[in-house]
Amino acid sequence: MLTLLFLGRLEDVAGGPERHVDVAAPVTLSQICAQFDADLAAQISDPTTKIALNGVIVAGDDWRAGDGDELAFLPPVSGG
Amino acid sequence: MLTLLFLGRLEDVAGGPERHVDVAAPVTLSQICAQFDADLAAQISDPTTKIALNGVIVAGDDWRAGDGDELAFLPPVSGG
Amino acid sequence: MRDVRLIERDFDPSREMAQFSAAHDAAGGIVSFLGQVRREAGDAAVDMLELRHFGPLTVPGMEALADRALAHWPLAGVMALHRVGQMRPGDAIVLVACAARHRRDAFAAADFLMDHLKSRAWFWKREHTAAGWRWIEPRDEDRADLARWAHIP
Amino acid sequence: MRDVRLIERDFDPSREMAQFSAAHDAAGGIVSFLGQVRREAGDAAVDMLELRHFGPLTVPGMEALADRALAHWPLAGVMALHRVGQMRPGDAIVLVACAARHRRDAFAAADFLMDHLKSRAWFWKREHTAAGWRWIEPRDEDRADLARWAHIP
Repeated sequence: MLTLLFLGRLEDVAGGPERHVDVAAPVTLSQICAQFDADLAAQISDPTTKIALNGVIVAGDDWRAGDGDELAFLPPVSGG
Repeated sequence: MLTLLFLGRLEDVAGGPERHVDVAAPVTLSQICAQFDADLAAQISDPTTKIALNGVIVAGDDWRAGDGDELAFLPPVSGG
Repeated sequence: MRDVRLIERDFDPSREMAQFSAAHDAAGGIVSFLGQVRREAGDAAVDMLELRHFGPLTVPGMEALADRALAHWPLAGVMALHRVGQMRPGDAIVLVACAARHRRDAFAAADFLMDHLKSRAWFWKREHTAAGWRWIEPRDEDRADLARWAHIP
Repeated sequence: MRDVRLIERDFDPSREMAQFSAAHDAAGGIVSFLGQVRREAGDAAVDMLELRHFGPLTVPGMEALADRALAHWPLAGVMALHRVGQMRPGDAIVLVACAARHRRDAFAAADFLMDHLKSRAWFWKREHTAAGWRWIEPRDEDRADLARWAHIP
Protein backbone atom coordinates (compact mmCIF):
# COMPACT_ATOMS: atom_id res chain seq x y z
CA MET A 1 0.00 0.00 0.00
CA LEU A 2 1.21 3.50 -0.89
CA THR A 3 0.21 6.39 1.37
CA LEU A 4 -0.53 9.75 -0.26
CA LEU A 5 -0.60 12.91 1.90
CA PHE A 6 -2.19 16.16 0.75
CA LEU A 7 -1.01 19.23 2.62
CA GLY A 8 -2.59 22.69 2.81
CA ARG A 9 -5.22 23.49 0.22
CA LEU A 10 -4.52 20.23 -1.62
CA GLU A 11 -6.44 18.56 1.19
CA ASP A 12 -9.61 20.29 0.00
CA VAL A 13 -8.91 19.45 -3.65
CA ALA A 14 -8.28 15.79 -2.78
CA GLY A 15 -11.29 15.63 -0.48
CA GLY A 16 -9.17 14.67 2.53
CA PRO A 17 -5.64 14.78 3.96
CA GLU A 18 -4.69 11.19 3.11
CA ARG A 19 -5.33 8.40 0.63
CA HIS A 20 -4.07 4.83 0.48
CA VAL A 21 -3.62 3.12 -2.85
CA ASP A 22 -2.59 -0.43 -3.69
CA VAL A 23 0.31 -0.59 -6.12
CA ALA A 24 1.56 -3.77 -7.73
CA ALA A 25 4.93 -2.23 -8.59
CA PRO A 26 6.59 1.15 -7.93
CA VAL A 27 4.83 3.94 -9.82
CA THR A 28 5.74 7.30 -11.35
CA LEU A 29 4.05 10.65 -10.76
CA SER A 30 2.24 10.30 -14.10
CA GLN A 31 0.88 6.91 -13.14
CA ILE A 32 -0.35 8.28 -9.81
CA CYS A 33 -1.92 11.33 -11.45
CA ALA A 34 -3.76 9.08 -13.92
CA GLN A 35 -5.84 7.87 -10.96
CA PHE A 36 -6.81 11.44 -9.90
CA ASP A 37 -9.45 13.69 -11.34
CA ALA A 38 -8.20 16.39 -13.71
CA ASP A 39 -8.15 19.23 -11.17
CA LEU A 40 -6.18 17.34 -8.55
CA ALA A 41 -3.81 15.92 -11.19
CA ALA A 42 -3.15 19.41 -12.52
CA GLN A 43 -2.42 20.86 -9.08
CA ILE A 44 -0.21 17.91 -8.09
CA SER A 45 1.81 18.32 -11.27
CA ASP A 46 2.14 22.08 -10.93
CA PRO A 47 5.79 23.09 -10.46
CA THR A 48 4.87 25.05 -7.31
CA THR A 49 3.82 21.78 -5.67
CA LYS A 50 6.78 20.07 -4.02
CA ILE A 51 6.84 16.31 -3.49
CA ALA A 52 8.37 14.47 -0.55
CA LEU A 53 9.01 10.73 -0.79
CA ASN A 54 9.34 9.26 2.70
CA GLY A 55 10.05 12.73 4.05
CA VAL A 56 12.69 13.70 1.48
CA ILE A 57 11.98 16.25 -1.24
CA VAL A 58 12.29 14.72 -4.71
CA ALA A 59 12.46 16.54 -8.01
CA GLY A 60 12.30 15.52 -11.63
CA ASP A 61 10.91 12.22 -12.84
CA ASP A 62 13.52 9.66 -11.83
CA TRP A 63 11.76 8.44 -8.71
CA ARG A 64 9.23 5.68 -8.12
CA ALA A 65 6.94 5.19 -5.13
CA GLY A 66 5.94 1.70 -4.14
CA ASP A 67 4.44 -0.45 -1.44
CA GLY A 68 5.06 0.97 2.06
CA ASP A 69 6.17 4.36 0.78
CA GLU A 70 4.69 7.70 1.84
CA LEU A 71 4.32 10.38 -0.80
CA ALA A 72 3.44 13.91 0.36
CA PHE A 73 2.23 16.71 -1.90
CA LEU A 74 3.24 20.14 -0.57
CA PRO A 75 1.66 23.26 -2.09
CA PRO A 76 3.18 26.72 -1.53
CA VAL A 77 3.57 27.44 2.17
CA SER A 78 2.09 30.26 4.24
CA GLY A 79 3.49 30.25 7.76
CA GLY A 80 4.41 32.82 10.36
CA MET B 1 22.52 83.16 42.04
CA LEU B 2 23.12 81.25 38.79
CA THR B 3 23.08 77.45 38.85
CA LEU B 4 25.51 75.59 36.60
CA LEU B 5 24.94 71.87 35.90
CA PHE B 6 27.63 69.60 34.48
CA LEU B 7 26.33 66.43 32.85
CA GLY B 8 28.20 63.24 31.98
CA ARG B 9 31.97 63.45 31.96
CA LEU B 10 31.85 67.22 32.47
CA GLU B 11 30.99 66.42 36.07
CA ASP B 12 34.47 64.95 36.51
CA VAL B 13 36.13 67.89 34.74
CA ALA B 14 34.19 70.38 36.88
CA GLY B 15 34.83 68.40 40.05
CA GLY B 16 31.11 67.98 40.72
CA PRO B 17 27.68 67.97 39.10
CA GLU B 18 26.67 71.47 40.15
CA ARG B 19 28.06 74.93 40.94
CA HIS B 20 26.38 78.10 42.11
CA VAL B 21 27.79 81.47 41.15
CA ASP B 22 26.72 84.97 42.11
CA VAL B 23 26.16 87.21 39.13
CA ALA B 24 25.55 90.93 39.35
CA ALA B 25 24.05 91.08 35.86
CA PRO B 26 23.25 88.49 33.15
CA VAL B 27 26.44 86.97 31.75
CA THR B 28 27.60 85.46 28.45
CA LEU B 29 29.26 82.09 27.92
CA SER B 30 32.66 83.81 27.61
CA GLN B 31 32.18 85.55 30.93
CA ILE B 32 31.24 82.26 32.59
CA CYS B 33 34.18 80.44 31.04
CA ALA B 34 36.54 83.14 32.31
CA GLN B 35 35.83 81.83 35.81
CA PHE B 36 36.72 78.23 34.91
CA ASP B 37 40.11 76.64 34.60
CA ALA B 38 41.42 76.21 31.07
CA ASP B 39 40.44 72.55 30.64
CA LEU B 40 36.83 73.02 31.76
CA ALA B 41 36.50 76.25 29.75
CA ALA B 42 37.74 74.47 26.64
CA GLN B 43 35.35 71.54 27.04
CA ILE B 44 32.38 73.82 27.79
CA SER B 45 33.12 75.88 24.68
CA ASP B 46 33.57 72.83 22.45
CA PRO B 47 30.92 72.71 19.74
CA THR B 48 30.01 69.13 20.74
CA THR B 49 28.86 70.45 24.15
CA LYS B 50 25.25 71.59 24.05
CA ILE B 51 23.94 74.20 26.44
CA ALA B 52 20.46 74.34 27.97
CA LEU B 53 19.23 77.54 29.61
CA ASN B 54 16.36 76.77 31.96
CA GLY B 55 15.81 73.48 30.16
CA VAL B 56 15.85 74.86 26.61
CA ILE B 57 18.76 74.26 24.24
CA VAL B 58 20.41 77.53 23.22
CA ALA B 59 22.89 78.05 20.41
CA GLY B 60 25.11 80.87 19.29
CA ASP B 61 26.09 83.80 21.50
CA ASP B 62 22.91 85.84 21.79
CA TRP B 63 21.84 84.56 25.20
CA ARG B 64 22.62 85.72 28.73
CA ALA B 65 22.17 83.81 31.98
CA GLY B 66 21.38 85.73 35.16
CA ASP B 67 20.18 85.44 38.71
CA GLY B 68 17.80 82.50 39.21
CA ASP B 69 18.67 80.87 35.91
CA GLU B 70 19.87 77.29 35.44
CA LEU B 71 22.51 76.63 32.83
CA ALA B 72 23.27 73.00 31.93
CA PHE B 73 26.31 71.82 29.97
CA LEU B 74 25.56 68.66 28.02
CA PRO B 75 28.46 66.70 26.48
CA PRO B 76 27.89 64.09 23.76
CA VAL B 77 25.37 61.50 24.92
CA SER B 78 25.81 57.74 25.29
CA GLY B 79 22.51 56.08 26.09
CA GLY B 80 20.82 52.80 25.28
CA MET C 1 22.49 28.46 21.83
CA ARG C 2 19.77 27.29 19.44
CA ASP C 3 16.21 26.72 20.67
CA VAL C 4 13.85 25.66 17.86
CA ARG C 5 10.47 24.21 18.75
CA LEU C 6 7.06 23.37 17.33
CA ILE C 7 4.43 24.20 19.93
CA GLU C 8 1.16 22.27 20.01
CA ARG C 9 -0.69 24.32 22.65
CA ASP C 10 -1.16 27.97 23.50
CA PHE C 11 2.08 29.32 24.97
CA ASP C 12 3.16 32.40 26.89
CA PRO C 13 5.65 34.39 24.80
CA SER C 14 6.61 36.66 27.69
CA ARG C 15 7.65 33.64 29.77
CA GLU C 16 9.72 32.32 26.87
CA MET C 17 11.32 35.76 26.46
CA ALA C 18 12.09 35.95 30.19
CA GLN C 19 13.92 32.62 29.99
CA PHE C 20 15.75 33.58 26.81
CA SER C 21 16.88 36.96 28.17
CA ALA C 22 18.01 35.37 31.46
CA ALA C 23 20.08 32.87 29.46
CA HIS C 24 21.62 35.69 27.40
CA ASP C 25 22.02 38.49 29.90
CA ALA C 26 25.62 39.03 28.85
CA ALA C 27 24.78 39.50 25.19
CA GLY C 28 24.00 43.20 25.25
CA GLY C 29 20.89 43.14 23.10
CA ILE C 30 17.96 40.91 22.22
CA VAL C 31 15.60 41.52 19.31
CA SER C 32 12.33 39.61 19.24
CA PHE C 33 9.38 39.25 16.91
CA LEU C 34 6.03 38.07 18.20
CA GLY C 35 3.26 37.24 15.76
CA GLN C 36 -0.29 36.98 17.10
CA VAL C 37 -3.50 35.78 15.45
CA ARG C 38 -5.26 38.78 13.93
CA ARG C 39 -8.89 39.53 14.67
CA GLU C 40 -9.89 40.20 11.09
CA ALA C 41 -9.22 39.05 7.51
CA GLY C 42 -10.10 41.90 5.19
CA ASP C 43 -13.60 42.85 6.39
CA ALA C 44 -14.39 39.53 8.04
CA ALA C 45 -13.85 38.69 11.68
CA VAL C 46 -11.53 35.70 12.15
CA ASP C 47 -12.69 33.35 14.89
CA MET C 48 -10.09 30.64 14.37
CA LEU C 49 -6.78 30.07 12.65
CA GLU C 50 -5.17 26.73 11.97
CA LEU C 51 -1.57 25.96 11.18
CA ARG C 52 -0.52 22.62 9.74
CA HIS C 53 3.00 21.31 9.35
CA PHE C 54 4.71 18.32 7.78
CA GLY C 55 6.54 16.30 10.41
CA PRO C 56 9.57 15.11 8.46
CA LEU C 57 10.43 18.57 7.11
CA THR C 58 9.12 21.37 9.30
CA VAL C 59 11.39 21.22 12.35
CA PRO C 60 14.52 20.19 10.40
CA GLY C 61 13.87 23.15 8.08
CA MET C 62 13.53 25.55 11.02
CA GLU C 63 16.73 24.18 12.54
CA ALA C 64 18.61 24.62 9.27
CA LEU C 65 17.31 28.18 9.07
CA ALA C 66 18.48 28.97 12.61
CA ASP C 67 21.88 27.47 11.80
CA ARG C 68 22.12 29.69 8.73
CA ALA C 69 21.51 32.75 10.90
CA LEU C 70 24.03 31.55 13.51
CA ALA C 71 26.63 30.99 10.79
CA HIS C 72 26.16 34.42 9.23
CA TRP C 73 25.75 36.79 12.19
CA PRO C 74 27.75 36.78 15.41
CA LEU C 75 24.85 35.76 17.65
CA ALA C 76 24.92 34.56 21.23
CA GLY C 77 21.65 32.71 20.74
CA VAL C 78 18.60 32.12 18.57
CA MET C 79 15.11 31.07 19.57
CA ALA C 80 12.40 30.18 17.04
CA LEU C 81 9.06 28.90 18.35
CA HIS C 82 6.14 28.20 16.04
CA ARG C 83 2.63 27.17 16.96
CA VAL C 84 0.72 24.50 15.06
CA GLY C 85 -2.92 23.49 15.45
CA GLN C 86 -5.96 25.64 16.04
CA MET C 87 -5.61 29.11 17.52
CA ARG C 88 -7.92 31.93 18.61
CA PRO C 89 -7.46 35.65 17.87
CA GLY C 90 -4.76 37.10 20.11
CA ASP C 91 -2.96 33.76 20.54
CA ALA C 92 0.76 33.73 19.83
CA ILE C 93 1.69 32.09 16.50
CA VAL C 94 5.40 32.66 16.24
CA LEU C 95 8.13 33.98 18.50
CA VAL C 96 11.65 34.62 17.27
CA ALA C 97 14.45 36.07 19.37
CA CYS C 98 18.10 36.78 18.58
CA ALA C 99 20.70 37.78 21.15
CA ALA C 100 23.87 39.52 20.05
CA ARG C 101 26.63 41.76 21.30
CA HIS C 102 25.80 44.30 18.57
CA ARG C 103 22.17 45.19 18.13
CA ARG C 104 22.33 45.55 14.34
CA ASP C 105 23.23 41.85 14.08
CA ALA C 106 20.27 40.90 16.26
CA PHE C 107 17.88 43.04 14.19
CA ALA C 108 19.10 41.61 10.89
CA ALA C 109 18.98 38.00 12.06
CA ALA C 110 15.45 38.30 13.50
CA ASP C 111 14.25 39.98 10.30
CA PHE C 112 15.91 37.20 8.23
CA LEU C 113 14.32 34.45 10.33
CA MET C 114 10.83 35.94 10.07
CA ASP C 115 11.00 36.44 6.31
CA HIS C 116 11.94 32.78 5.91
CA LEU C 117 9.45 31.43 8.43
CA LYS C 118 6.73 33.34 6.55
CA SER C 119 7.46 32.05 3.10
CA ARG C 120 9.94 29.17 3.24
CA ALA C 121 9.14 27.12 6.30
CA TRP C 122 6.82 24.13 5.92
CA PHE C 123 3.61 25.58 7.34
CA TRP C 124 0.15 25.90 5.86
CA LYS C 125 -2.32 28.30 7.36
CA ARG C 126 -6.08 28.60 7.09
CA GLU C 127 -8.52 31.03 8.65
CA HIS C 128 -12.07 30.50 9.75
CA THR C 129 -14.57 33.33 9.34
CA ALA C 130 -18.38 33.40 9.02
CA ALA C 131 -17.76 32.34 5.40
CA GLY C 132 -15.98 29.15 6.50
CA TRP C 133 -12.40 27.96 6.23
CA ARG C 134 -10.03 29.54 3.71
CA TRP C 135 -6.41 28.54 3.01
CA ILE C 136 -3.99 31.45 3.04
CA GLU C 137 -1.96 31.81 -0.13
CA PRO C 138 1.60 33.15 -0.13
CA ARG C 139 1.80 36.81 -1.08
CA ASP C 140 4.08 38.49 -3.62
CA GLU C 141 5.21 40.76 -0.79
CA ASP C 142 6.53 37.72 1.11
CA ARG C 143 8.55 36.61 -1.88
CA ALA C 144 9.98 40.13 -2.29
CA ASP C 145 10.96 40.16 1.40
CA LEU C 146 12.78 36.88 0.92
CA ALA C 147 14.77 38.15 -2.06
CA ARG C 148 16.57 40.59 0.27
CA TRP C 149 18.51 37.67 1.79
CA ALA C 150 19.74 36.00 -1.40
CA HIS C 151 23.33 36.93 -0.47
CA ILE C 152 23.23 34.98 2.82
CA PRO C 153 24.76 31.52 2.29
CA MET D 1 -0.72 54.13 21.72
CA ARG D 2 2.50 55.71 22.98
CA ASP D 3 4.11 54.57 26.21
CA VAL D 4 7.35 56.40 27.00
CA ARG D 5 8.84 56.17 30.47
CA LEU D 6 11.99 56.77 32.47
CA ILE D 7 12.40 53.97 34.98
CA GLU D 8 14.19 54.58 38.26
CA ARG D 9 14.31 51.00 39.58
CA ASP D 10 15.02 47.55 38.19
CA PHE D 11 12.09 46.47 36.02
CA ASP D 12 10.84 43.25 34.46
CA PRO D 13 10.93 43.56 30.66
CA SER D 14 8.93 40.36 30.14
CA ARG D 15 6.07 41.76 32.23
CA GLU D 16 6.13 44.97 30.23
CA MET D 17 6.13 42.95 27.00
CA ALA D 18 3.20 40.84 28.21
CA GLN D 19 1.17 43.99 28.85
CA PHE D 20 2.17 45.57 25.55
CA SER D 21 1.33 42.46 23.53
CA ALA D 22 -2.02 42.06 25.32
CA ALA D 23 -2.85 45.68 24.44
CA HIS D 24 -1.88 45.09 20.79
CA ASP D 25 -3.10 41.56 20.14
CA ALA D 26 -4.85 42.66 16.97
CA ALA D 27 -1.74 44.21 15.45
CA GLY D 28 -0.28 41.11 13.85
CA GLY D 29 3.33 41.62 14.84
CA ILE D 30 5.43 43.11 17.61
CA VAL D 31 9.17 43.73 17.37
CA SER D 32 11.07 44.41 20.55
CA PHE D 33 14.60 45.31 21.53
CA LEU D 34 15.87 44.63 25.03
CA GLY D 35 19.24 45.98 26.13
CA GLN D 36 20.84 44.50 29.24
CA VAL D 37 23.90 45.56 31.20
CA ARG D 38 26.91 43.67 29.90
CA ARG D 39 29.22 41.76 32.18
CA GLU D 40 32.44 43.04 30.70
CA ALA D 41 33.99 46.16 29.14
CA GLY D 42 36.87 45.08 26.93
CA ASP D 43 38.82 42.77 29.22
CA ALA D 44 37.49 44.18 32.48
CA ALA D 45 34.49 42.88 34.41
CA VAL D 46 31.78 45.50 34.84
CA ASP D 47 30.24 45.45 38.31
CA MET D 48 28.03 48.51 37.93
CA LEU D 49 26.64 50.79 35.27
CA GLU D 50 25.08 54.18 35.85
CA LEU D 51 22.83 56.14 33.56
CA ARG D 52 22.19 59.82 34.09
CA HIS D 53 19.59 61.96 32.39
CA PHE D 54 18.63 65.62 32.25
CA GLY D 55 15.09 66.14 33.52
CA PRO D 56 13.89 68.94 31.26
CA LEU D 57 15.01 67.27 28.04
CA THR D 58 15.23 63.49 28.34
CA VAL D 59 11.58 62.42 28.45
CA PRO D 60 10.35 65.14 26.05
CA GLY D 61 13.08 64.02 23.64
CA MET D 62 12.02 60.37 23.90
CA GLU D 63 8.38 61.37 23.36
CA ALA D 64 9.28 63.40 20.29
CA LEU D 65 11.24 60.43 18.96
CA ALA D 66 8.29 58.06 19.48
CA ASP D 67 6.00 60.56 17.75
CA ARG D 68 8.40 60.68 14.79
CA ALA D 69 8.18 56.90 14.49
CA LEU D 70 4.38 56.94 14.81
CA ALA D 71 4.15 59.61 12.12
CA HIS D 72 6.36 57.75 9.67
CA TRP D 73 5.34 54.11 10.00
CA PRO D 74 1.80 52.73 10.30
CA LEU D 75 2.17 51.49 13.86
CA ALA D 76 -0.51 50.37 16.29
CA GLY D 77 1.67 51.25 19.25
CA VAL D 78 5.12 52.19 20.49
CA MET D 79 6.70 51.54 23.87
CA ALA D 80 10.07 53.01 24.91
CA LEU D 81 11.28 52.39 28.46
CA HIS D 82 14.71 53.55 29.63
CA ARG D 83 16.36 52.93 32.97
CA VAL D 84 18.29 55.60 34.83
CA GLY D 85 20.38 55.25 37.96
CA GLN D 86 22.72 52.46 38.98
CA MET D 87 22.40 49.01 37.48
CA ARG D 88 24.05 45.61 37.86
CA PRO D 89 25.14 43.26 35.04
CA GLY D 90 22.11 41.54 33.57
CA ASP D 91 19.69 44.34 34.53
CA ALA D 92 17.49 45.71 31.77
CA ILE D 93 18.59 49.14 30.50
CA VAL D 94 16.24 49.79 27.61
CA LEU D 95 13.13 48.14 26.19
CA VAL D 96 11.58 49.25 22.92
CA ALA D 97 8.57 47.62 21.29
CA CYS D 98 6.65 48.46 18.12
CA ALA D 99 3.36 46.85 17.12
CA ALA D 100 2.26 46.95 13.50
CA ARG D 101 0.05 45.17 11.03
CA HIS D 102 3.05 44.59 8.76
CA ARG D 103 6.16 43.24 10.39
CA ARG D 104 8.61 45.20 8.23
CA ASP D 105 7.19 48.45 9.65
CA ALA D 106 7.64 47.16 13.20
CA PHE D 107 11.24 46.09 12.49
CA ALA D 108 12.15 49.43 10.90
CA ALA D 109 10.56 51.52 13.65
CA ALA D 110 12.23 49.56 16.47
CA ASP D 111 15.59 49.81 14.70
CA PHE D 112 15.06 53.57 14.22
CA LEU D 113 14.13 54.08 17.88
CA MET D 114 17.18 52.20 19.15
CA ASP D 115 19.64 54.03 16.91
CA HIS D 116 18.30 57.33 18.21
CA LEU D 117 18.10 56.28 21.86
CA LYS D 118 21.75 55.20 21.60
CA SER D 119 23.14 58.38 20.17
CA ARG D 120 20.55 61.15 20.32
CA ALA D 121 18.62 60.77 23.53
CA TRP D 122 19.80 62.72 26.59
CA PHE D 123 21.53 59.97 28.52
CA TRP D 124 25.05 59.69 29.85
CA LYS D 125 26.44 56.34 30.80
CA ARG D 126 29.40 55.31 32.93
CA GLU D 127 30.72 51.91 33.87
CA HIS D 128 32.45 50.77 37.04
CA THR D 129 35.21 48.19 36.83
CA ALA D 130 38.16 47.35 39.08
CA ALA D 131 39.80 50.42 37.52
CA GLY D 132 37.01 52.71 38.78
CA TRP D 133 34.32 54.68 36.98
CA ARG D 134 34.66 55.51 33.30
CA TRP D 135 32.26 57.60 31.19
CA ILE D 136 31.23 55.95 27.93
CA GLU D 137 31.95 58.01 24.85
CA PRO D 138 29.73 57.89 21.76
CA ARG D 139 31.13 55.66 19.03
CA ASP D 140 31.58 56.42 15.33
CA GLU D 141 29.49 53.31 14.65
CA ASP D 142 26.54 54.90 16.49
CA ARG D 143 26.76 58.02 14.35
CA ALA D 144 26.89 55.89 11.20
CA ASP D 145 23.80 53.99 12.35
CA LEU D 146 21.98 57.27 12.83
CA ALA D 147 22.81 58.51 9.34
CA ARG D 148 20.63 55.73 7.92
CA TRP D 149 17.51 57.60 9.08
CA ALA D 150 18.29 61.06 7.70
CA HIS D 151 15.34 60.70 5.28
CA ILE D 152 12.77 60.29 8.10
CA PRO D 153 11.15 63.67 8.86
